[in-house]
Amino acid sequence: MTASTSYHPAAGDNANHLSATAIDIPALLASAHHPKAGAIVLFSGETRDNSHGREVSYLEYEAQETMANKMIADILKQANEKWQLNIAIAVHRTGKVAVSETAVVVITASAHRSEAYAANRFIIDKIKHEAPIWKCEYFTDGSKEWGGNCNCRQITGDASKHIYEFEK
Amino acid sequence: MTASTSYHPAAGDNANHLSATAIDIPALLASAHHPKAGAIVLFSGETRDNSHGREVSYLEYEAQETMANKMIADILKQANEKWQLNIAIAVHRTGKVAVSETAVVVITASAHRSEAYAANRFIIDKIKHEAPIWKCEYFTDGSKEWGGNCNCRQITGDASKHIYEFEK
Amino acid sequence: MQIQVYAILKNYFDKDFTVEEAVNTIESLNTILIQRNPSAKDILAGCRYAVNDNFVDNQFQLQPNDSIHIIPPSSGG
Amino acid sequence: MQIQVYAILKNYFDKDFTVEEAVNTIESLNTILIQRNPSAKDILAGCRYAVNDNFVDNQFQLQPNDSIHIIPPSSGG
Repeated sequence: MTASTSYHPAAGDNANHLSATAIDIPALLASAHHPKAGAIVLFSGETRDNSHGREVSYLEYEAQETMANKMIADILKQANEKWQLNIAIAVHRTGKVAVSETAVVVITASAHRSEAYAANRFIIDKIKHEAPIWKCEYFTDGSKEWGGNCNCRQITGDASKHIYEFEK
Repeated sequence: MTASTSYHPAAGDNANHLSATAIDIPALLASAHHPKAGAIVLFSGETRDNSHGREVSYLEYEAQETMANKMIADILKQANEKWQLNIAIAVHRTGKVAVSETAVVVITASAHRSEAYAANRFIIDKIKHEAPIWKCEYFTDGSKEWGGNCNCRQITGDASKHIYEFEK
Repeated sequence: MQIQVYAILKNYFDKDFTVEEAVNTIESLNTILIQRNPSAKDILAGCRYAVNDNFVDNQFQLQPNDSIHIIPPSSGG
Repeated sequence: MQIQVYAILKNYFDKDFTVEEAVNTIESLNTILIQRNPSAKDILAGCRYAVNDNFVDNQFQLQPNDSIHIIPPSSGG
């Protein structure tokens, strides 16, 4: 997984940004060092033990995989063009993700830290709003719920227009 | 190092925030999971192979250790009070740090991602401006230079007043 | 015409199913789906349609062999 | 009085050294240090003094056994 999940501007993006098994964060991080990069920022989105006041047992993620993969690759490309990153990596889980396990990881590396932070935030916000990936929450009381949808359309009136946190 | 570098609000801070040997990032990250935390952000500041157009061989960090340790602990405490973090970890290297090695790591965990990003940025900016830690750059041409000083005093007129990047 | 739905839409339709009626546009397909399950109307209004892995608008002209995916709002991360 | 300096100040003074002259304040200590090495004047102007691990101002009253650290601007990270 290590080499194939990074975005290397010169090589284009043939990476697989979805993983049906646990994401190996130390391996990804080890692959993110770069002699021109003074700053690496890693974001790990993890399952919380609670949601809307209810006790969560685990999450399960579903994706339209070909579209999600292509869209994440495109988001990394946009980030790279905007901030000239040395490294941009993103992997999202599918399937069952237990409490405290990683559902999504984003790693960015750049010469200075402002760019690495900004690009990281841009990538995760875009993935969360745009990529066709869905979370189903399984609660300890046995119930389940498809949840936490992006509802920007109610504000923007257009399903392809989002209000990104990084713009706030 | 793992347990002793985190800031646990309940326990106070008896951690050692300086390390004379390589920082074990996977171990720190493994210690940063928390069932109430949906977001973990990690920043790793690493030695670049160049500085001001010159080729860097390695860096060497010196610290006034008792003060630096106390100040980093205090910065983590401030961040925790401001953002109610689940985890706040910071470790800065002393001694020789090779290209692509980590000089400083900051890890923050919180329920939602905005707080983890903001707190992480706050902590690293504060450490860089305030903690009595100094970098000496060793260049491949054999020369060396104490460098990259915080020069906020030239703007603020007060050595204890800084212009932090997170405020910009 | 082969339809595939995801996430919350699976509470309203089979994951994969076929529409045999002649439909020319996404709009007419949407009408048929609401006829099949009127309770899905509000949910469908928040979804986007993709044909051959590209998002399309309501006036998109469908071919009989198109593979159509109905994409609810994202809830990844 | 025991003085310890760091980083770039080591280009101007020994890392550890003693000031035998009677000095009451940081300000008078600073004057003595500039006399010892006039080329350190500008550098010292950008530094802060710490006594027993706390930053102090120029008027701080020194005791003969105080341990004094001279702290250049940070360049960590």
